[in-house]
Amino acid sequence: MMIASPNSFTITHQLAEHFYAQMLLIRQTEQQFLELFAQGKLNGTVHTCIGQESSAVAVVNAMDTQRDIIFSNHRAHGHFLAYCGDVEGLLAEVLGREGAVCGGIGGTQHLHAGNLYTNGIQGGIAPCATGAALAEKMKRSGAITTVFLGDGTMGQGAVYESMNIAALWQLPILFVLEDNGIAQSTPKQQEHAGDLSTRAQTFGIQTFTADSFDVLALHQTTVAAVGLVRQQQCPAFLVVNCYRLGPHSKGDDTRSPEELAAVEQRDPLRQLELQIDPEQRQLIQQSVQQRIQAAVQDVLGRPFISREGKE
Amino acid sequence: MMIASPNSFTITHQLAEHFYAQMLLIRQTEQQFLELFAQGKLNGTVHTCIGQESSAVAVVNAMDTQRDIIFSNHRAHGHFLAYCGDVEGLLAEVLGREGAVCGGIGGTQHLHAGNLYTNGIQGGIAPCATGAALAEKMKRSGAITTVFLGDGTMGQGAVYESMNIAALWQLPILFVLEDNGIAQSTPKQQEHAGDLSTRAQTFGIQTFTADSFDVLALHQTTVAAVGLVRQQQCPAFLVVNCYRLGPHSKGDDTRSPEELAAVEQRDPLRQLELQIDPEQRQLIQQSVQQRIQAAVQDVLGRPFISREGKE
Amino acid sequence: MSQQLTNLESLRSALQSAMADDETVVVFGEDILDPYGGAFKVTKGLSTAFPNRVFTTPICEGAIVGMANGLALRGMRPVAELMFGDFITLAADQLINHAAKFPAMYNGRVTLPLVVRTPMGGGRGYGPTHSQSLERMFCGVPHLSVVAPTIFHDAGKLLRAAIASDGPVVFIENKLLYPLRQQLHSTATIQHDVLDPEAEYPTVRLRNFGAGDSADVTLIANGGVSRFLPSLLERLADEEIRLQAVLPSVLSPLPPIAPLAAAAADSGRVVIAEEGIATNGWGAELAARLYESCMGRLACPIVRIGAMPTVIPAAKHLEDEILPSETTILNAILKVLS
Amino acid sequence: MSQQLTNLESLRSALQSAMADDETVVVFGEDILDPYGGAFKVTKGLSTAFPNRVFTTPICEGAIVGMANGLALRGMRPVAELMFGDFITLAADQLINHAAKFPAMYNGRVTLPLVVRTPMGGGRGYGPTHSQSLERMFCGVPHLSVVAPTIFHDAGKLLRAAIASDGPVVFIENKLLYPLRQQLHSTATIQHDVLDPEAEYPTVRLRNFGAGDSADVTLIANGGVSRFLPSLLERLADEEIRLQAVLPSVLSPLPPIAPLAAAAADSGRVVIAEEGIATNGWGAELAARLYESCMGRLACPIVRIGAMPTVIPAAKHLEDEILPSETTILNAILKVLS
Ligand SMILES: Cc1ncc(C[n+]2csc(CCOP(=O)(O)OP(=O)(O)O)c2C)c(N)n1
Ligand SMILES: Cc1ncc(C[n+]2csc(CCOP(=O)(O)OP(=O)(O)O)c2C)c(N)n1
Ligand SMILES: [Mg+2]
Ligand SMILES: [Mg+2]
Repeated sequence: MMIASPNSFTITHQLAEHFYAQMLLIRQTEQQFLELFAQGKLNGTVHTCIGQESSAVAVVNAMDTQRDIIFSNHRAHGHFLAYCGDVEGLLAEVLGREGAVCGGIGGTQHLHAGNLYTNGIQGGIAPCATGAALAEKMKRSGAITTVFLGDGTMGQGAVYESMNIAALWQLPILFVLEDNGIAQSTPKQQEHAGDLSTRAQTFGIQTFTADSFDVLALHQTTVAAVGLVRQQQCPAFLVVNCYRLGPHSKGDDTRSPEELAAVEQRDPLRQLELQIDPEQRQLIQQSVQQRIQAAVQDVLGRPFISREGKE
Repeated sequence: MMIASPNSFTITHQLAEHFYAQMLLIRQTEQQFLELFAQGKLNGTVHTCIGQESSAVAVVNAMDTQRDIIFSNHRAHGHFLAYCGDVEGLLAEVLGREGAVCGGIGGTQHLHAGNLYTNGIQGGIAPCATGAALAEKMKRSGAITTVFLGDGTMGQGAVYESMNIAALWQLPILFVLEDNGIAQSTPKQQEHAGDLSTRAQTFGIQTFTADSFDVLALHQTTVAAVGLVRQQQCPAFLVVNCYRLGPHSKGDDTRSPEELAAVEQRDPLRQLELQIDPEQRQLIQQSVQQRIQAAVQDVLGRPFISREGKE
Repeated sequence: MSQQLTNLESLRSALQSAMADDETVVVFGEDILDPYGGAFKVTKGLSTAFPNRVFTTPICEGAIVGMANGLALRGMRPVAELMFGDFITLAADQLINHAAKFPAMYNGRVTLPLVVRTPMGGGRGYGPTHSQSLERMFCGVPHLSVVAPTIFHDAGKLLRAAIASDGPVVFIENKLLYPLRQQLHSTATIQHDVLDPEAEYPTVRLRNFGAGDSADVTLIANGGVSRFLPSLLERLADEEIRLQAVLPSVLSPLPPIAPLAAAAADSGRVVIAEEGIATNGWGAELAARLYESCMGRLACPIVRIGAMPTVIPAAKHLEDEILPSETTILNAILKVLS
Repeated sequence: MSQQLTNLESLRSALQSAMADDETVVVFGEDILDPYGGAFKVTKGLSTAFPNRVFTTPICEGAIVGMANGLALRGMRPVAELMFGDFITLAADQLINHAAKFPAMYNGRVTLPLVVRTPMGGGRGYGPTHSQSLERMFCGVPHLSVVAPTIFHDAGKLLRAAIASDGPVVFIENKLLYPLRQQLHSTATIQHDVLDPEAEYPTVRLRNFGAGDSADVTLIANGGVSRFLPSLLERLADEEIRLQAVLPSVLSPLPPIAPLAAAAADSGRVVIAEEGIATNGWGAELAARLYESCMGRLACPIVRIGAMPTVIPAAKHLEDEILPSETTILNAILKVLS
């Protein structure tokens, strides 16, 4: 919508900067996670979306974050930060400190803020999101629901059960497939027969595809998809071709150096950087860096969260 | 294969009679079940395939019953009888008498004989059949696996998980969709978005469609599908449009009289009857009737099966 | 006293009134639209009365409960029906890793008012995959309740309580109880009272003897096996055996143990009966807790009665041998008395 | 004595040898191909050694076990890996309504030699959906076995036994045991013996005292909590508390109760420990059976130890409060002694 407005040039410009700031925030927050992990300050696991930030930013910014709903998965930091920007709450969550968005219970894979819900069971969120879309349709809230799925997750039957229902009942839900071509260690070709971007066709669900390399174009495609879902009160399927620059979680990358070098070339953040006025860019970089440093310092200074008062 | 042989006319003729005999056997056996049920001699439930016998007969006769494998569901009497013809074993099973194929434990929905396996959980047999197909491929037995699914069952995610794997690994499995347009009480349009016959396309699985009204044509289509599966060692999807003339199980039909009258017009058995020489027809009818009457008498005379010796 | 409702009527009218009272209540399931009204007819009439809030679904038990989870997260009060309790295995992930997880793992910042209703139990010759009592799988799952009426409970009231609850509830309906009339009052022989009338899911006590006496035997039972009790209580009264039957309506988490333990200790002889398999069943936890609480006050080991640990045969006469009956419970009672 | 293998090495070499010995053994799971070799690396090396019999699957736990069922029905011996035990909920239907049903409902005319291996347990900060011990859901399912090695069992041998078995087995591997060395022999302090050396899935007994004496306390435990035992046995030996630990390797069906009851009665004081939630857990059935068998021979109630009945938090320090530890077991031991 913004894109199509009269001053589209300036606005595109502003949008690019806005996106850049968000993507950088996500990137650097996740890099902090990896660092904190290396320092032994963070336990468990983190699945970073390094390289895929543009998908989070393009999609979430096409939504109406005041009312719309997001379901996401194990790789949700980007969606979370694009949605609410709460770096401190997220940091506190993964570090188990006071102020954690889910009291340190959920941790990286089980996040909740506002209308955003994530879970660590691949595929299980698809029917939940479908139900949420039905709820909003029944309430006539005008809200739509977006659910983020990975290419590997398209192996789960729950996804097809959900698509069938969403199409049958014409529910306002956007299925977003973040297709990074890999699931943990397994390339897409070893997980799937046929072309994933055709998976929604049999249900009569309209499909949009775009590449995360160009965040602005992706955003534009998403705006169209979201518009369809909201106006027609029907499902849509958005396939985002994207690139996982880092390991699945931590240090478990078995891809060849050549493969890694190839995906490295597809970093949407570096690509977007080129489009931002250098002065602006530096300002943004400084501000993001300060924000994150302050957040880390703040959160690391907080006491560990306690279970007191919990049953 | 038979169809394409030199004396195709006579052989088609013989085939028609053979099919007619099998279809009639299935029809009358199931009618016996309903009668025995009405007489209170049969407990529980029976799902008859009355009107759909041609699907069982056409498909099973296209298989190599010496080695091929069948998985089926709640509506399996037709598949069972076309496969092994064991009227007595089946009768004994549903009546709980000595000689029951599954010791009276399985009952109508849980049958096993030779390489045929049925279960009463909709969708659950799809991955089992996929595994069986893999087993035979690994053993290089040349056997293919056929799995019968209903239109309603296409709502289950397990079906899509299975199709994906079958196509990914190129397994010799024929998914047969017996599309009678209804699931228990619910018409297909209230269960499914889009066109069911396109459901396998996204996996790159070749799809065949035919109507059960013409058993010979359906058989021919199945022979082609089976040939593909066996020769190419790959999955195929066969959509059989068919008509459930009776209730879902017993007396639970809520379809309108008009609807019932319309499906009544699509009885493949009556249709086939017209193609059989009247004299031959009478001979077949008599022999089937005698067979079933003798079987019923035999089985009703047997003692109830006992649990002795079972843990 | 007016004629009591059947279990089925009670449940059906509870759904009706719940939908009438609260427009966030939505109902889902396979084949539940009129005129069919569901395989067991509990939802009959609902779709006519509330056409926009009753949904017949495709056959996909996982997604049925998953959708209900999404609705519940977004402020609705979904009531999902699984046609047969045996199919709850297909919804296990949505119940355990979603419904029971969301509120707790989001640190209490969401509620999840979900009811999954489903008929369990055998006795109808439906065979191995349509006759089980699988509620035991969900007993002990934290943040999930398992509720099961007996014929001595107001089933509809329990269902209303489940719908009003802010957490997920698996609501077990025994198939053979549907047509039976609820017995909510005392009769000439049977004293009916409620141990904890204020509880969300109360525990009923039945006695075939006067208030002053103490029991010879305590039977703790749930759900479907309650249908044997009217006859059993009468029969034992004739033989002057004082039986008290304690019937919790919530199977998990167990109701407070003290009143159950008091009842157990009162007689010192205890039988636990359920229709599901007793091994690792509902009664295993109950027995362990009773032993803990009644140390030294039990005259003999608790006898647990349930289905034999095998599949449930389709043939009726074989099925009868596998499932608990009035006779197996009676024999257990006689055993603890001897 | 040669250095013992780690649990992981033992399991891995068992898979290797099972595949080498029997070409009907096939292995499935997510991400199990080399060089990755599976999330927990148990299958590492297998796909290199047996490229045609090791399959990496799409993400679809239901179909993984379903396929395995089909393979097993057709004469293969599938070993399926579920990446995390928490995902076994997605395979519940295939395990309960298919694997455990086929042989019995077909009246014994098919076998179903299936093994589903999966790592359970917490302690790694993986959070609510990657840390549970859900084996309790499958305990008591007829015709299904649940097997779980401790560090005092030869894990690989147990796995070979499971693979050799003609019925379905859920094989539980505790994540924290993987890197630990198996302790299959006695040490200066710890007497290690096997109660039933001939059993398919034997029960180990550990004692921190000499053969002539009887125990002060009997601890019956399984799987992951076994890692606390070396230290606990030593510590109690120092305090001159005679502890005997009895460790079944088959959780369901329970091994014969007599030897366990004898051990329990020997000390009269019993603690049961498991990593899963104790309520309705493995220990509930075990406790109920022990009470039945040891009527009048227990000095005090059995104490059951397990995870607290809530979700398992991601934050390590919170997780530590929820899961059983050496301290909670020690405290339980001290409690039954007091
Ligand atoms: C039901 C389930 N199975 C397996 C896993 C383990 N797992 C976590 S992420 C992942 C790969 C997911 O791949 P994809 O969907 O492509 O998402 P990506 O990681 O590439 O973002 C797997 C197998 C899980 N979390 N849930
Ligand atoms: C998992 C599961 N859900 C529901 C049922 C109950 N049920 C039995 S048959 C049936 C309808 C099946 O319809 P369809 O697949 O079209 O087969 P048809 O009965 O028409 O042959 C239903 C809902 C079941 N047996 N299993
Ligand atoms: Mg991926
Ligand atoms: Mg149908």
